Amino acid sequence: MKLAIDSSRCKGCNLCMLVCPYRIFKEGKEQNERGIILPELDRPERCPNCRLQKLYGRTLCGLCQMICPDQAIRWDDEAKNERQKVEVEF
Amino acid sequence: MKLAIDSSRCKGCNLCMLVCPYRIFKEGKEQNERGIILPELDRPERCPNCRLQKLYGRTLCGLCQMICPDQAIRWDDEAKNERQKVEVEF
Amino acid sequence: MRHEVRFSGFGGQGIILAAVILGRAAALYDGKHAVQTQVYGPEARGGASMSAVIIDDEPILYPEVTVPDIYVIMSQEGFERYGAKAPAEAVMVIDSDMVEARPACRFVEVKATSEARITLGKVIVANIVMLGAVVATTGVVSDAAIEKAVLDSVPKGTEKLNLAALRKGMELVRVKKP
Amino acid sequence: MRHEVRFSGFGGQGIILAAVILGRAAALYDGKHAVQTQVYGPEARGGASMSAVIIDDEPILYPEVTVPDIYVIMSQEGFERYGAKAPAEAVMVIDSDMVEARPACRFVEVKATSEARITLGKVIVANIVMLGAVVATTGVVSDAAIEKAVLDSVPKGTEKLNLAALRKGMELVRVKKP
Amino acid sequence: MSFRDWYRADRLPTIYCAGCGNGTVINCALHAVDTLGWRWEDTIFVSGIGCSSRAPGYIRTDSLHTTHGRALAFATGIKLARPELHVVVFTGDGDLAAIGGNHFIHACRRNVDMTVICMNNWIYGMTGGQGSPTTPRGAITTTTPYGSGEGVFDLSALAVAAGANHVARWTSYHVKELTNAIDAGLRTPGFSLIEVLTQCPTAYGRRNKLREVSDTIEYLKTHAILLQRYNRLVAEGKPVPEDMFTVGEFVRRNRPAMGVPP
Amino acid sequence: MSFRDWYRADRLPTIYCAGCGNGTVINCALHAVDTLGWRWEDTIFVSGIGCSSRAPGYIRTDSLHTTHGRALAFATGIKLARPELHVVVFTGDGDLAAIGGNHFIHACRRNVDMTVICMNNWIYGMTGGQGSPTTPRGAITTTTPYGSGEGVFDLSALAVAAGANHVARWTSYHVKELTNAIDAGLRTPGFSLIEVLTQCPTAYGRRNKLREVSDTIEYLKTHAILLQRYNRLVAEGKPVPEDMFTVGEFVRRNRPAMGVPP
Amino acid sequence: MSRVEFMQGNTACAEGALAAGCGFFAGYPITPSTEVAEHMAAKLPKRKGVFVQMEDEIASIAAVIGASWTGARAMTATSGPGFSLMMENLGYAVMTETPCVVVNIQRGGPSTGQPTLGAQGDMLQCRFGSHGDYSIIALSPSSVQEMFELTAKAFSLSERYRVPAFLMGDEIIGHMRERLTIPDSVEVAARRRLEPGTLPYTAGEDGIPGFPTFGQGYGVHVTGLTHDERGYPAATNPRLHEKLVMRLVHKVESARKEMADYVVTNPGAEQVFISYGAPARSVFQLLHDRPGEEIGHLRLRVVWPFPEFALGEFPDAKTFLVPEMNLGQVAREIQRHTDVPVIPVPRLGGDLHPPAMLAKALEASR
Amino acid sequence: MSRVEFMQGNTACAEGALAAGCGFFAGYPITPSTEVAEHMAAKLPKRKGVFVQMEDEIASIAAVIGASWTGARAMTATSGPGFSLMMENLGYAVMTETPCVVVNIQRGGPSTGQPTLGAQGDMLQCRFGSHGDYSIIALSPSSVQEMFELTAKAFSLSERYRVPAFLMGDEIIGHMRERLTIPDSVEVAARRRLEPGTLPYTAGEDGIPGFPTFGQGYGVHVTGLTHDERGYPAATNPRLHEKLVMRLVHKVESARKEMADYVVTNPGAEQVFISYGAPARSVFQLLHDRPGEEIGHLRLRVVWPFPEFALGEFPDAKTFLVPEMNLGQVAREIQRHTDVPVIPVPRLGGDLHPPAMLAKALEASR
Ligand SMILES: Cc1ncc(C[n+]2csc(CCOP(=O)(O)OP(=O)(O)O)c2C)c(N)n1
Ligand SMILES: Cc1ncc(C[n+]2csc(CCOP(=O)(O)OP(=O)(O)O)c2C)c(N)n1
Ligand code: SF4
Ligand code: SF4
Ligand code: SF4
Ligand code: SF4
Ligand code: SF4
Ligand code: SF4
Ligand SMILES: [Mg+2]
Ligand SMILES: [Mg+2]
Repeated sequence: MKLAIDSSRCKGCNLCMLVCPYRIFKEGKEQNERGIILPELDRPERCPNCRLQKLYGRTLCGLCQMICPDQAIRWDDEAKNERQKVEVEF
Repeated sequence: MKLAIDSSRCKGCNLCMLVCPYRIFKEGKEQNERGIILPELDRPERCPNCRLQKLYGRTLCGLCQMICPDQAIRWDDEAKNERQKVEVEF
Repeated sequence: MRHEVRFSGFGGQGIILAAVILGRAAALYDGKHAVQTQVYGPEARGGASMSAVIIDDEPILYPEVTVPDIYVIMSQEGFERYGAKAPAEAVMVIDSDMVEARPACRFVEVKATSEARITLGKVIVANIVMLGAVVATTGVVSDAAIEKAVLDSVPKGTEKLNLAALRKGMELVRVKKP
Repeated sequence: MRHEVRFSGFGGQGIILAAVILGRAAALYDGKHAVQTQVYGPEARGGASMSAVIIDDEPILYPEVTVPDIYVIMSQEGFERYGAKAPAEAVMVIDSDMVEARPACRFVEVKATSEARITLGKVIVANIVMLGAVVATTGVVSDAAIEKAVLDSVPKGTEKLNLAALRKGMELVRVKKP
Repeated sequence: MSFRDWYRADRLPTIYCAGCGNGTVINCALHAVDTLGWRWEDTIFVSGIGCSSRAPGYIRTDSLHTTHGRALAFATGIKLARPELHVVVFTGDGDLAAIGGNHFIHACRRNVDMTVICMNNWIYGMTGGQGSPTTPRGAITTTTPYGSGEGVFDLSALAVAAGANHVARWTSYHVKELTNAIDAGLRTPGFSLIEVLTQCPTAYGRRNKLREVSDTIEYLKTHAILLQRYNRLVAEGKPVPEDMFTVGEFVRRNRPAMGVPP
Repeated sequence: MSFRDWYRADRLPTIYCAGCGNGTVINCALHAVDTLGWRWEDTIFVSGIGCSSRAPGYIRTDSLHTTHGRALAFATGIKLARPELHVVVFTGDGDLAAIGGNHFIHACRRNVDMTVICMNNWIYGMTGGQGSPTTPRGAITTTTPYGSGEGVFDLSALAVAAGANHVARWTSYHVKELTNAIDAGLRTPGFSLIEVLTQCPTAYGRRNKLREVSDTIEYLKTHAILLQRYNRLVAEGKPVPEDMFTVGEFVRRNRPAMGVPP
Repeated sequence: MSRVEFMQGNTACAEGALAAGCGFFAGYPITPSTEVAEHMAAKLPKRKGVFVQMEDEIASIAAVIGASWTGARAMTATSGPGFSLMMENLGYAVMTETPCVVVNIQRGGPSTGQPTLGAQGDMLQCRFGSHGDYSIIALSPSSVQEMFELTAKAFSLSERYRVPAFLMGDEIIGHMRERLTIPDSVEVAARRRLEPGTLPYTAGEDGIPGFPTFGQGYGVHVTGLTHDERGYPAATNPRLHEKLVMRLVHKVESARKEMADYVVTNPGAEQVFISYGAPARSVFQLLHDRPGEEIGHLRLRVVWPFPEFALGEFPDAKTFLVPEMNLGQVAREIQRHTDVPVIPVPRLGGDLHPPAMLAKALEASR
Repeated sequence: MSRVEFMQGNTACAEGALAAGCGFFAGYPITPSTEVAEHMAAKLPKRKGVFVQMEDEIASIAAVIGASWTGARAMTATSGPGFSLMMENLGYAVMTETPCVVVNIQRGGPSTGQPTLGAQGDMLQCRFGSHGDYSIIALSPSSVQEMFELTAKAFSLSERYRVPAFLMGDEIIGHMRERLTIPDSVEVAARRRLEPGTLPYTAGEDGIPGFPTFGQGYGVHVTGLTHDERGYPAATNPRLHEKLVMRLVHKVESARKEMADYVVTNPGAEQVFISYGAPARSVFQLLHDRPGEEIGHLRLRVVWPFPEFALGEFPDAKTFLVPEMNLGQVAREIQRHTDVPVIPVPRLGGDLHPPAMLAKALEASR
């Protein structure tokens, strides 16, 4: 699964940044056409939900998605053959 | 002082009867012109307020007056020379 | 023929029930038209209570009482407020236990309260005694109609008592009529 | 001569304050008539913000903007909603840091946001930079009037900064004008 | 001056039914006001609509008989506009807690300096006996012909939770305690509620096996349990009969209040 | 199905300001409803007027966006008329406790079977930042430019006093706990209030030194004290910092309720 | 078989509602309407209906609207002060097109006024008492029988047109007892259901959209904000608002003929009384007492939308006399539609116009 | 010396109130009126006045009435939904003859409608929105300057006639900024005090009793029930009720001339616009743009009581065109008073009538 921010919904509040235990969200730099600065993703494949959601059949952690007040965070199915580089940090 | 029931106000509820420690109020018998049966007074001079209000300069007991929901109970000044027969019960 | 019947007394005497029963008798059992009205208001609590019934063979258009021709009076205050000015042509049925005054018009005295208390054992049926009396006096509804109306208006279990009261009222008047 | 000035951008850029200051300058310090209006509504929160000022030598009768002749645009969305249809005769002052598009009419580009952030150290005065630019471009109010209006509209302690921003805006345009 | 001098003699007797507790409560309130030495010229009685709310009309002070449920909002205006006036509100369970519930909790929250005396007779008396928010479960009223099935407000508990500075409950039987509680309310800066359980023989008693006035008085006498005693029983783990109600002073505190005279 | 499927995708993004906590609360509510297995066809969301009250408009179920303060009265009609429907109300501190206070306490008293989620942001957000009954003392709002001087409602305490079966408080920061609390509310027959302290950066934060969204989140995180811990501290006579607020479950009981499906 | 009763107007009203299938009543007691609620409290539980006494009138009408969205035929009853409190939510019912019946047993106003006496002082309030422009339906009964019939009819109209219908009674008719015939069954129009696939606020030619009952999978959003055909808020689009409000008004006003319900007596008359509610009884009496004279009478059973074409039933009219228990509220409306002099015959205080008073007005107008 | 400001209409309204000596404001926020309250919240405490935000609009008007009885000049401000909620207590103010000013910055209705856009949909509501028969005063400003002036005038009229006075503004004027000149002082009529020895509800020839301010030893009882001259309830006496209501209505209606405040342009015209509030601005523009044509304009600053005699200022009128931001509410009233065709020019949706729209109506009416 792949973590994604829906740029048509995100309002740049950075609440996701505040809650992610893996610090996957970083303050963004670029303003989009609506004047909004989206957070950037730092190696989202570290997110346990990206890695293990399919395996466990349910959302893991999910804090960012739950707190995101604009329903802008989702996990997309990845293209079949896409490789995942997983670096687990301790 | 003389205990009196104002017949233009009394509605015959008998609450005075319920509270007087000296049982000075008795159930009445006669209906008045408004169809109301006033309680009767049984030796009202036994009421401490009748006897001692002037002496103490304030209302004594006064329960009947306070509970009377129709402001029908009052103490009148007695005619100067009127005699009082006081029988204190224990 | 339009009859306007005015009932009055004090709260608790069942003035309104009496009026409703009379109206019911006329409207449901005598095939007449009837309108019953009454005075509402906080004032009605302690003081005088009043209710009126209009009975007519034709439909009743204007439903307010104008000049009653029949009065049923159960208290002195009721008399003063609602009966004192009764016109000479009217007839008044008076509970003589409760009312001191007497009107200028024709009147019938009925000791309804004491009859109810003593003979019937329940003071609350004094109103039904009066009802019997007024029907017997005026024939404003039929005896059969008023009986039926009483029966289906009073609480279950009290039918007998009320019927007795009604008949007592009728009897008291008929006895008087020579 | 009636001028209709339309300001637009997104919430937080001070669009409305800029319009109020312009109206104030005209009405209080240039002896002209002015009406300022703005778009309200929950929609204004995230999205485009709009305010308009009408300035006239004569009393302003009809107070709604019909065809603006001056546009002040501070965001792309603002351009799309409120500036895209600007008529050919109009003039538009654009914050080129924020707006990609360009209109069909005459326009002046001002890097108001970056000037405010970098040169003046406070991005929030970008609106005042734009105000300076629009006054310099159109002369719709006098320089003296706009200065006074800025001074009595901004929070105490920020007068200098805002005046600097205003002048910066004027300067940026005047430099451009050959 | 006696409390009797606070009445408008020309309006007595009241419209109340024989044996209605409202008159007793007014006596107690006027007694408390009188002995405190308040001047009638500076005292304003306010009420909504209901039998209980007719009370101010029988009192010779300036008085405002307002709309149903709104007395506290009107009173707030009076008190904030002229804090030097004393403001006392008479209200009923319907007026205060049904339609007026919002003004009730907000006046408590603001802690507006006034004394509110609620004649809680568990019924809408004036309109002939419909259920109220304090009608006990199972009670028969004209709108609960099969017995009331709704929850019941504890008005005093609500006032405490909403922020009032002083809250007490007594009954129309406890005339001395009631008078003292009102006195405490009048003296406490901020909002004071004195809830008075009161008999309504006509609209409530009649339908609920309390036909005689004395039946309700007996009930009030025998079912009231002093708060302190109740708490002791609870603390000791002893049983408290289900149908008892607490009386006494529930709170007396000193939160910041509005409309307190300078 | 995921909670995201309960949204009306065609209405997103919401009108809410960036960083507004309302969206988070809706996520949690929909998550609870979804995991409980409720069907959207049987679930009705109701609200009054306010930013918070816009929530139902973003949810694909049948929904009733009513008048300011009246949501609970409308919801009562729905629930009593068709108890088999699930009824959830979104409301704000102003909607529920200012203009709507009376319906609030009466819905608690009746214990109508519904779940009420109140986004308490201490302010009227929708109208641009006026004081509300939960605005803290001293806070600056457009109607309290010199700092609020009124008392403050404890909404949860009020609900308990008024008779609700289930009352809990959390914050928009505590998403898991909040979701669980809503779940408990949905499961409890009778009235359930879940009070959620929520950031309003635009109308409240901006004026009260909580300019950044993260400031309020930080505040919510550091000032919440679990009820059990608070009670322990109090019992042990230990001091509790003045500006802490309790979170957790305040009551869960089984009083008779109205509108419970047969 | 029909039942015959000797019944109070208010009770007859409740019976009319029950006969019309009313399954939900929410109310708050107020004189002189309380008997309506009390009768519903006694009867509804026995028919698996719901009676609830709310905390006030605002909540009562709110609960009624909520219940209506579940498909219930829902009603409340009140009098002046309570009616005033309902104004905001009545506007909500109009905007959301919620069928509901509101009974107002009018008493003497303004304010607390005369709680126990009759009036017709709220006729313009029911038409204009909520903010904004809108139209509603109002019926006025002149007898106990009509309390029954017109209450049932109010349901029919409200369900059909999706607009609040008011039974504008008065204390006189509400409190009097007369003979009432209760038929076995009463026909009531049902609200039309929303066709699947149609947007919830897309209306056909008659301007009335189908009804998407809650709990049936429509997933409809209902709001008092200006909304588009999906029901979504769209409160800053001027032309959409205009279109919506025009439709709401038009669907009622364009059906004036369909809804019209009046009784014409002596169409050839030059002097014509126009009445509704209790004062009709005084007019009846006058006409009865003067059989020789040709006096016209237009009696409105539906007052709003006002059937202005009914004035045309009296082509020879030289004066319209309008006895009302108010200061001439419907007379104002009549004045808008005719050049014939309109003479209000107001009566305040709680008692009916005595027939003699009408006779005097008649003479004076000659 | 007078002050000149560039100010919003709503703020100007608050300034007008302050200039008129308003010392008490109770309100509840609602778009688009909130700025009135917010300005009062900032200003009143500095002048030892009282600002209080109440729990709702019902409480707001209640507190205003309470404060007024202590002698304060008291005001509230609201918009449609809040105005609807005030209806019951406004009737109470009428019945008890309590001076008070209510500002309604009208927005699009019905119901929640268009909270941020202008309308004039509450003009009949302010006249008829409470139960029972009564009369009130309503003023409508067409500029920021008039927001100031007419608010002050509303106090003057309300104090003098002891009846609620409504400032019926609209979002357009309320939210626009224009130049405002604030004079040093404003003259406001004071309520006449009750003469000692007179009964509190005994009125002189003008029908207005003296005012017995609370806390001054009058010992007055004030009730919304029908009351006698002592102020005591007397709710079952029909003729007393009649007399009371007639006096309440008469004291306002008989002063129509005294209160009238309108502006006449081109009295010789055959085509005459009648306007009030924001649409007057469109009429101004039209007249300005067509200097050659003689187009009449009657602009009402006081709308209620309606100055029907003002129609006579246009003796040659052949049509009255009435542009309103509603479906023709005041046009209804005009229709009652003239045989000249009255053409409503309604505009819904929140934006003003474009002058071209008026021009079209003008052509069409020729
Ligand atoms: C707005 C409004 N709704 C309803 C009423 C009718 N009404 C008058 S008094 C009353 C209830 C009073 O109950 P309570 O306050 O308990 O007073 P009580 O008569 O029992 O003393 C009601 C519902 C009214 N006057 N106004
Ligand atoms: C009767 C009425 N009064 C006032 C308003 C204006 N109004 C809309 S939302 C609101 C306050 C909302 O506050 P809250 O419930 O806390 O919601 P928030 O916006 O903070 O989420 C007010 C006063 C209204 N719509 N209706
Ligand atoms: S929480 Fe959501 S809206 Fe906020 S920045 Fe992150 S993705 Fe964007
Ligand atoms: S699911 Fe948890 S770990 Fe993964 S990105 Fe979101 S917050 Fe971080
Ligand atoms: S308490 Fe008063 S009213 Fe009752 S019987 Fe005694 S004297 Fe009469
Ligand atoms: S004052 Fe006391 S003792 Fe005397 S009569 Fe009254 S109750 Fe009895
Ligand atoms: S109805 Fe009840 S409360 Fe009202 S006066 Fe009678 S006894 Fe008292
Ligand atoms: S104003 Fe406050 S509550 Fe409303 S959307 Fe913005 S942040 Fe949220
Ligand atoms: Mg009560
Ligand atoms: Mg809020």
